[in-house]
Amino acid sequence: MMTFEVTIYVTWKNGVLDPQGAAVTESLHKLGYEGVESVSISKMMQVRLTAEKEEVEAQVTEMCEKLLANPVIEDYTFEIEEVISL
Amino acid sequence: MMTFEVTIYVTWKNGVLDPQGAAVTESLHKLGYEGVESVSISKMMQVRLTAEKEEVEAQVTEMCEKLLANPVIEDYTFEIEEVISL
Amino acid sequence: MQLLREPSPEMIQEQKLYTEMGMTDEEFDLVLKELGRLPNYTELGLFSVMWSEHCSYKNSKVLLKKFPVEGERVLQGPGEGAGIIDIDDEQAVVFKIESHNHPSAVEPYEGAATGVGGIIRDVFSMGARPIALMNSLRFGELRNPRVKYIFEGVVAGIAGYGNCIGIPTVGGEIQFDDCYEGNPLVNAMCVGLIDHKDIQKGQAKGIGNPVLYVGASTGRDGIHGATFASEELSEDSEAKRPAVQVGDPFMEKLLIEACLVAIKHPKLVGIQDMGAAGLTSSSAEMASKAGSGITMNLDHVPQREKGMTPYEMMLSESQERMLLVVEKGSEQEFIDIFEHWGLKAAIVGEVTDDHRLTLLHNGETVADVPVDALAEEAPVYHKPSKEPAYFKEFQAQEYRPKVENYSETLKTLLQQPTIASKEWVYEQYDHMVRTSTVVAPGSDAAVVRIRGTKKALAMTTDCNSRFIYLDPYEGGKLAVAEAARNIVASGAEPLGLTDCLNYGSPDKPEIFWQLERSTDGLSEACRELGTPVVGGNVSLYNETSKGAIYPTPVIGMVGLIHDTNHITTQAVKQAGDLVYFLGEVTPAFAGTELQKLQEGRIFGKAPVVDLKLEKKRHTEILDAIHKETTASVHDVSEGGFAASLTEKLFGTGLGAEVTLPSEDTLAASFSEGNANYIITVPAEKQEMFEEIITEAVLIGKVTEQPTLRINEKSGANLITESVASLEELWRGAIACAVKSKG
Amino acid sequence: MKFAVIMFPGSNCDLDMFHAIQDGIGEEVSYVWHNDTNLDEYDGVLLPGGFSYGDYLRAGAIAHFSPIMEAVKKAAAEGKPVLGVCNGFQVLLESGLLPGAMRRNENLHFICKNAALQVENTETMFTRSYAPGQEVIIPVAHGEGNYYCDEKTLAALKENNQIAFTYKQNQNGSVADIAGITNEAGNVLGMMPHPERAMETLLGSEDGKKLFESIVKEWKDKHAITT
Ligand SMILES: Nc1ncnc2c1ncn2[C@@H]1O[C@H](COP(=O)(O)OP(=O)(O)O)[C@@H](O)[C@H]1O
Ligand SMILES: [Mg+2]
Repeated sequence: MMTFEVTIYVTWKNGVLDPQGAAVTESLHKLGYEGVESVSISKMMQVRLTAEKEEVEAQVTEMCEKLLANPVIEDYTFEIEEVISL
Repeated sequence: MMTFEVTIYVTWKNGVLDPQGAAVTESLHKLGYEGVESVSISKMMQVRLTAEKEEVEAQVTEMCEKLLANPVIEDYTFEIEEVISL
Repeated sequence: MQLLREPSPEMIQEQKLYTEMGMTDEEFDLVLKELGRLPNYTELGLFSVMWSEHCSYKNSKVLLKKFPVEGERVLQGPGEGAGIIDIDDEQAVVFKIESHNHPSAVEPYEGAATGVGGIIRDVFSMGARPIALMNSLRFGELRNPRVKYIFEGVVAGIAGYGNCIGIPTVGGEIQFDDCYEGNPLVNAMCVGLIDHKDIQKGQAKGIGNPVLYVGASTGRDGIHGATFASEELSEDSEAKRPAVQVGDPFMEKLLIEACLVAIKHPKLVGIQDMGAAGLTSSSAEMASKAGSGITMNLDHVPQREKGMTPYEMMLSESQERMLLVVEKGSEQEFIDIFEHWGLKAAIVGEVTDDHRLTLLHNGETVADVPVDALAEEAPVYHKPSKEPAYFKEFQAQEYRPKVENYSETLKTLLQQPTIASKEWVYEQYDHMVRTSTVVAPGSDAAVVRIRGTKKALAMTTDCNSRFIYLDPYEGGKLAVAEAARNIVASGAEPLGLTDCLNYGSPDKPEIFWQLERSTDGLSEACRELGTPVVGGNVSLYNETSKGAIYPTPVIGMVGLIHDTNHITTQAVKQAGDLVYFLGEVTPAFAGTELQKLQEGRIFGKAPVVDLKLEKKRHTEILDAIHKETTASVHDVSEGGFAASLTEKLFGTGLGAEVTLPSEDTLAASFSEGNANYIITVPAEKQEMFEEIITEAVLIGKVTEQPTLRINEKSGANLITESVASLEELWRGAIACAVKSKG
Repeated sequence: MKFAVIMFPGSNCDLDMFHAIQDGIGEEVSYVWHNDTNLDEYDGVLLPGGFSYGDYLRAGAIAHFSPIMEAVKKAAAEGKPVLGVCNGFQVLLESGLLPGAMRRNENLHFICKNAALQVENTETMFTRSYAPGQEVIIPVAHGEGNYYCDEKTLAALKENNQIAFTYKQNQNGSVADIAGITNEAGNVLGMMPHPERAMETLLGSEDGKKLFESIVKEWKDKHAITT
């Protein structure tokens, strides 16, 4: 068993309008940042977990599919890092 | 003027309560992922903007301070990438 | 570890480190006397928060003593989490208002949200089911981008917490004025319902009884929040990160449900929320009130972060926590109740007979102080008071605005954010959940029915701080009178009130004078109108480098409606109804919206309230309502008669044609501050109504055609406007101001 | 007819739903805690509004793993009426009992007000007491009611007559003004507006009553035939 630090990015699926991104773009324009073309706001999750090395990836994929992302509107990607304990 | 793709990460300052992370951790435990020690959920923003190269960094910092993050409870970091138009 | 990080008692004394915690030399000497030795760092922390203005009321106690706190129906006056007033049938209403001004200035969303969370805990810790939320807000002018940011954040925060927890936010009030620019006011009020037999007290009785900690775990957030609330806002307030907490309304929802179950358990001895000064104030106060002591082992306190020191744990203001004392042997039964709701409960200590708060950590005694010294023996100050120069000047000034175009003036007034529709705000509040909100935001007082009875409660928050600034005494009277007018207009008998005293720094004699004079006015009005003060809150040091806010004693008043058939709203009901004016037309323009508009500032002599007349009006209006002779009642407030009459038409699809009741057209249209009402009466009730309110003057009719027509006394037409176009201006003003650039 | 009102941690319209049934239409009703696993004794299942699990992550996402949800799915499969209002609708979407997903309202604000709805389909067991094309006033109160589905799904919803209610004025950005949809079989309805808040004229509208009456009527008709 080892400990991992997993970073999961949950982003909007192509074609799904992100209302928050749209609103933030507008606010930035109002503040005078006219160079801003678009803003898309998504979630970043940092998960610390202990598991067998061979199983981490499968486990994280499963968590994403089941709970962390909604496949109707969201995509996900992740990075796994091993935590070296001292 | 050039176009940039900026990725901004807005995370909770140390010690600030993250009830969302706590709720998700507990839910993952209930789903049987007992190896999960902690989950912290933060925001990732992808901003596409056109600006003078020398000014991007200052502009993004300003946007973060003014609108995208609240320095009282949040920290932010960002990465800037140039968009090479074809 | 912790010894390395914390200064020794000797260092504290030599380097006067207590001043960094907001303590004076004299106060430190008092601590020495109480303890008979030097305090360690943790002990000093306990004293500094408990003796802060926020917890000890050291600067305001002398003023609060003046309030009438008793009445036939009062079951619990000031001194507990919230006041309680009897509403018959073994039921009672529980309510309190509290400020969260300074946190909201630096983190508007969480500041406002946790303010709501805190006041809800005060109410359910009394054993009551919270049934409604109200608020009172003050901001700078909406043209300033920082103000907009704070305004939007505060509203979203109030909505975010209240909506999630499922308590309807049924009303409130908002005013905009430059003096609040850097120091907004966020006062939240909660109203609850209780059966007499369930009333709880925050007491730690019964030697050997266990002390239970329930709810969220303790983190390093909000340390010194109480002292933060008792200081002026400065540039580096924003750097004080830990003073702002993040709320978890979901946790609080579970906490309410679990606590309301626990409260029915016969073995519950006492319960109190952990508000300002967290574990310190809840434990010290519970012990002090019961004449007992408490020993706590801090190792058992649920902790969110590693390596927390006793100082940090005791001063943390993490939200959503409660302290319970239960009968020995029953602890598991309580733990089970909380576990059912997914909450943790931990036994952290026990009740002792030594009148001391003793804290253990890692096997050592880290604090040992007398509870009464913390809770009751805080120093009390009577600060010097001095009449400010402006007051004398104002008393001598006569002011009369010039109005050429009445229609244009009316339109401009309707678009002032203070008068304009607050729909943009209250649409964000779930004001309907619990399906008992009969009168939603938008009328004079909100009305919530009591399911299973014919009764309903009316509630309002009010304070026109401009009048209080001009003349704290008269303005103070007016604040109470105005709240009562709103309650009465909704068909309710005023029961009592809670107040939140928001002022600048009491260290300035001119500000202390404002406090003194206005609390005199408030007290006088409470006495005359029969509305005792059953609780409240004080927020001082509301200042920035630009100066103090207007003195703003917000009144939260509750009234009882015996029969839901008597619920009355401000909106006109049907064409053909008669329009009556009740009141006096006297030119009173100092402190009006019109003065602010024309002069850019307010000055002059404030209107004077005749409390005897005020009371008489209340009785008559209630009589007329109870005899079912009225269709709508509205008091004349900001914007004067013209604006108030127009408001009565909005949303109804109807119009009105009236003739002003006085030759002084200007005063009849726009003066403010008098005990004036506009009442509509169905034609067939005319005779009955006129018998009850003999002074009411018939001034016109509600019309099918949606047009507002106001004629001068001479008969000449003064204003003719389509109601729809006025309504559009009024409805859109705030959204428009928020969206506009800059 | 006997209804179950499911309570998740954080549900807050459970009380309103309960009274809508008990006082509004005078049928039997009980609360069922999310940790329970059996709904066999009930004829209809109601998922109330609120903020289950604080709406953390996504509204309804965590609640759909509650033990009771298996029983809800079973009830749905057996053809019992299952109604999810507001957060209940979000739970039904997350659990896959209804197609699509919710996003935050277009203006990012929570919206609470009376809304005019169009009854699009009066053939369902939830809407049969309404007149075809009837306009009704039912309050909305949500921050995440911006319904989304892809074009294919939308076409299928239309094709199968699954759109039960639409907004007369779009409140939140929802695709095709959708306020409420049913499953293909027609016995699961999810809607953002709150019919349980529209049961009494004292509170402004009783247009929600017919929805609950429809359910009971359908059940009584069926019951009369089978027994
Ligand atoms: N302005 C006031 N008017 C009347 N009572 C007040 C006022 N301010 C505070 N009180 C009363 O003093 C007591 C202590 O208040 P507070 O410290 O806010 O209590 P807590 O924080 O425990 O809720 C309460 O009973 C409160 O009602
Ligand atoms: Mg309190």
